[in-house]
Amino acid sequence: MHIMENFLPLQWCFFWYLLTIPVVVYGIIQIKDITEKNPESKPLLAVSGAFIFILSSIRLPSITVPGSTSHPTGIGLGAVFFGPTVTCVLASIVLVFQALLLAHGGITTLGANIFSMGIIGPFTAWLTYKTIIKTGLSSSIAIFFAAFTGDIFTYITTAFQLAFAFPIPNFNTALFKFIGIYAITQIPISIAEAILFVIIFEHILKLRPDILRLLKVIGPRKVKEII
Amino acid sequence: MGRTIDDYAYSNGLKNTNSLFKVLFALLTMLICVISTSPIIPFIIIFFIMFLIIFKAKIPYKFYLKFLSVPLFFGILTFLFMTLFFGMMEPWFKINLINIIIYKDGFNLGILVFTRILGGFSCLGFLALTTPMTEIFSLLERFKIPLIILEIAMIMYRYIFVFLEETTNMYQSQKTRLGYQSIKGSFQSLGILAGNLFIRTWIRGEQIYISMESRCYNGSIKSFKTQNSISTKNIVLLISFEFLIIIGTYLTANYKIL
Amino acid sequence: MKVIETKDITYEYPDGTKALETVNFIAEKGEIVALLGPNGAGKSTLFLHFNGIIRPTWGTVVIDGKTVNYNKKELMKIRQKVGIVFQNPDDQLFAPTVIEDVAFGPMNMGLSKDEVEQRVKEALYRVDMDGFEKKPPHHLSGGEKKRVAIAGILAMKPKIMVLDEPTSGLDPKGASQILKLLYQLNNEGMTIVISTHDVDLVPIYASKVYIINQGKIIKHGTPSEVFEDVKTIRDANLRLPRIAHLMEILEKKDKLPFNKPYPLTIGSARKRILEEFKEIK
Amino acid sequence: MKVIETKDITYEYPDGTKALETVNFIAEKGEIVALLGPNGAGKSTLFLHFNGIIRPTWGTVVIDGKTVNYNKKELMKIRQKVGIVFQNPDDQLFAPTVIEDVAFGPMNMGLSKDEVEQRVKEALYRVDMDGFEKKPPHHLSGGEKKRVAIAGILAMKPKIMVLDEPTSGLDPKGASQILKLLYQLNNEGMTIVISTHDVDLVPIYASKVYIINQGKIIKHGTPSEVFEDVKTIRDANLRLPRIAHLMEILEKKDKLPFNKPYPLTIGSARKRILEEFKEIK
Ligand SMILES: Nc1ncnc2c1ncn2[C@@H]1O[C@H](COP(=O)(O)OP(=O)(O)OP(=O)(O)O)[C@@H](O)[C@H]1O
Ligand SMILES: Nc1ncnc2c1ncn2[C@@H]1O[C@H](COP(=O)(O)OP(=O)(O)OP(=O)(O)O)[C@@H](O)[C@H]1O
Ligand SMILES: [Mg+2]
Ligand SMILES: [Mg+2]
Repeated sequence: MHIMENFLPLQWCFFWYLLTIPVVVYGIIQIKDITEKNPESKPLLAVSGAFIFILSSIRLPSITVPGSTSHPTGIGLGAVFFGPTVTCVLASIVLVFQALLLAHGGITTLGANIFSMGIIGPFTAWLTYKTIIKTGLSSSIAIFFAAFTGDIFTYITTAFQLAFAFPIPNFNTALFKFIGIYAITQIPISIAEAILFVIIFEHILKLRPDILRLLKVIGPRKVKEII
Repeated sequence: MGRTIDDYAYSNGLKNTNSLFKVLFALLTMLICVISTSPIIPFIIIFFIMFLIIFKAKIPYKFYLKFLSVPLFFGILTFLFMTLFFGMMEPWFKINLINIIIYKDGFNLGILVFTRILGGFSCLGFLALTTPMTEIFSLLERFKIPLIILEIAMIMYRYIFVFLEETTNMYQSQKTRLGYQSIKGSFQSLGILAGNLFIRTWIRGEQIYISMESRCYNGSIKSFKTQNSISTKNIVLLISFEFLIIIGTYLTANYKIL
Repeated sequence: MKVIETKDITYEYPDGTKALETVNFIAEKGEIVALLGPNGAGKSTLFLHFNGIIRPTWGTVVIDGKTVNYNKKELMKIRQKVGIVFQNPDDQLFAPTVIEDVAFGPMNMGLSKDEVEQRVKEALYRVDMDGFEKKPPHHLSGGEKKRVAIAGILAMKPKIMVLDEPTSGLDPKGASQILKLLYQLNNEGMTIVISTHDVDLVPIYASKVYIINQGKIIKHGTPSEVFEDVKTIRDANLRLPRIAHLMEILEKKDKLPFNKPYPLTIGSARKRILEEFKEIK
Repeated sequence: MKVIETKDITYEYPDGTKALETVNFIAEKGEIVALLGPNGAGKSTLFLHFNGIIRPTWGTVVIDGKTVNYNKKELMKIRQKVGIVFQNPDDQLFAPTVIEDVAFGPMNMGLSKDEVEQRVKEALYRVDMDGFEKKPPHHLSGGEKKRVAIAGILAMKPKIMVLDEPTSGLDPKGASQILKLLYQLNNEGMTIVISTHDVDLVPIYASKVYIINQGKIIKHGTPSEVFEDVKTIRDANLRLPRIAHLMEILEKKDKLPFNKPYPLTIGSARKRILEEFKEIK
């Protein structure tokens, strides 16, 4: 859920920038490390970023809630595939491109958007995925809930960000109002997106399990089962 | 989708204007919009930029108006939302029928946020429509963005368009075979499309590496760019413009419509 | 009977590229029509009009005697009538196995499971790919992929099959297998429209040729009518078929009596040369 | 002088596919060598051996008289000597602008900025793409992309240029532009290796032809030597050039005196036909 250019007051723009920069910098250091050890990962990361961009600009079929500018973030899937830190950096670049190529989101609100979509979203998605996998449930179920919680937490974060910026009459009431609106529009979207991600995941699993294995998404036993 | 904005960026009337100048202009003006406490200056900026885009950059006005329709819609929604829910100080009038009180402060905030969004969006639009992405890469490099980010961003930019085309082809061939007919079918088709796209991106990534290696790639993409600097005339122009609107912001700081 | 007809269609892409300009194209029932043009001429864009994937900016498209009406239900019917095989088989084979891929269209038509199975089997048999049902498409060769892509359309039993550069990227054997298949399908009554820039193959198969350049149809007629106008052909970044080129040189430079219309295929060149030899003797 | 030589190389992909089997391939300095083979024959795999991207499972590769030693430094040198232009320009053009892409190779070679600039300019001029420096590749046509890809290799001034299907997907004009360029480069001393399955173009340009099928070199020699062995050619899913095919039919079916070696190009066919006509008279 992109917050539009200039929607937030200046101090909040700064605040979110300050909060995201350390995380992004940490991600950059990680990526630098990865690409120095495996130079071939550089183009792979870049094309994966392009994939996230495309996936984020595809509209979900049929359930377009009037007034909502939402569509799959693609970032949940990225988080499961590449881990949250790498995804955070890729998502940040994607958000810049979305601002400059599609006029989605913005530059002043970039910090806030990275925080919700590039940090909170991927981390929740990834944590959910790992937790569910540990309990021994199937990876498709894990993907479903990872995508769903990733989305929901992104929206909740956005609601918080808006309520901080416009605490009228007070923070709690404003938060309640924003979450109320999001609950109606975004829960169905999140479910739809989660279903879509399961289909995507299962498709990749059927066609090229070796890629998922390489990314350490699925264990060797699962690969044997498929082959 | 995306393609058109990018196309205009390479072929507009201001494409040869120094890109640092355009970026500074867009960003500073955007910041002034965001700090403005009255709707006057953002309002002026919206029209000033509209003038620049239609008459200087020669972007067809039809396209620009369509481009503005999204934030306009969103802005009006926000305006209504704030007017209806965010007021409390001075009741302005009351709609008895649905029992809603409109407050003056809510209305004022609504208008302010509305003009700020549209002003900011205009600045973003100016940047997006007049400055090619490739120019922005050179600027980012000059500002010492970590190289690895720039490298990934450059390759990503290039392949966004390659994949966009391939996605369109896949989508069209699915439609030919009656995909996307029902809701269930749409999910199935879209999931398969995205899954395939991912596999393709992966194969592409490996292929690009092979072709880069063939050209003596050794881990870092050394940049090759030519830089040009802003003319003094433009600097003066920029400073005086921004100065003018800052003063405007200061003078109109306490102005409220109601 | 006209099965595809475009009336003065013009198409502009959202970025303003005028890809087609007042194009009039007709395919009659039972014909093989070739659309010949250089890169970027607008061939693929025109094809996307034939089953309503793209809606013309101006002009109308008439399929099977009915003006296309761009609502969901009608489009569904039209896409069952007109099947398009896209240029790059990788763009249309998505499913994990050949059989699932070929079944994609029939399934979407809402046919019964038995019917789908029957059609898939038949389609794969037609393209000579039975036995490959369980293979994943990315393990197939270029020519095999192409044939599976054709099977995917065949299984929908369209009246008209439209193929965008069906032989590009294939080796000679693969290309001629595809063309033989198309020829057979045509013999059984299917109307076939092919786009290509391979001038050597066109005259062998087509009953009518359209030449498109920069979004405009600049010539149409039988192969020999079209290739008679050497200047137009060359101006459109195309060339004569090699056999015809040889004859042209023999006529113009060596003053041998091979005058226009030049033979376009090996078969007709053979006849002409034989005739000349006999006459001289 | 041999500039590329593979000695009994065999290559197996990690999944066990044997893509090459005891391949012996030689390119002499200043030649144009064509590697002709059907889809999946192993052409691209063989090419990747020429600059050390792939290391043979058995056998050795000798470049410019030196056995390739797979350490970083040597590989760097080899890649400056042997430039590969890949089949799909989208796999190769990765930079956001034409100029940055062409500069990529020279920059990696560690040349000075002036030198890089000079080379980029020259390379773009050679392929007739000057003026396109600032354009992003997604605004170029297929043929233009191909030429930029060639410029990217040219700018590295390799001794040997290896091109994987340089004309595939291009219209006749685009294809002949590329081939003319290669011919010129060859005249200036560059050794050129081309893979293709377009048998009609090969004989016009190549001084030596290798035929590869299922990972094995099954024939090599001058174009006329190779195409004399019609059976081998056809067994490898290839065919005779159309002109040669015409002559074959005239000889075998009509008993006209066009015996082997059949002329392969329009030029040589013209001569033969003229001779025969005169004799009869
Ligand atoms: N999505 C698009 N947006 C803008 N312009 C486009 C788009 N797709 C194609 N074009 C342009 O429209 C024109 C016609 O393109 P089209 O793909 O129909 O040509 P074609 O004859 O199929 O060429 P080829 O032989 O290369 O496949 C070209 O100038 C092309 O650049
Ligand atoms: N990465 C890979 N892993 C496994 N097998 C492969 C791989 N790449 C190619 N092959 C196989 O190796 C063989 C040779 O492939 P190659 O791409 O060299 O053929 P080619 O002659 O270039 O064909 P084309 O004309 O289609 O480009 C084929 O059977 C192919 O399926
Ligand atoms: Mg096309
Ligand atoms: Mg190949």
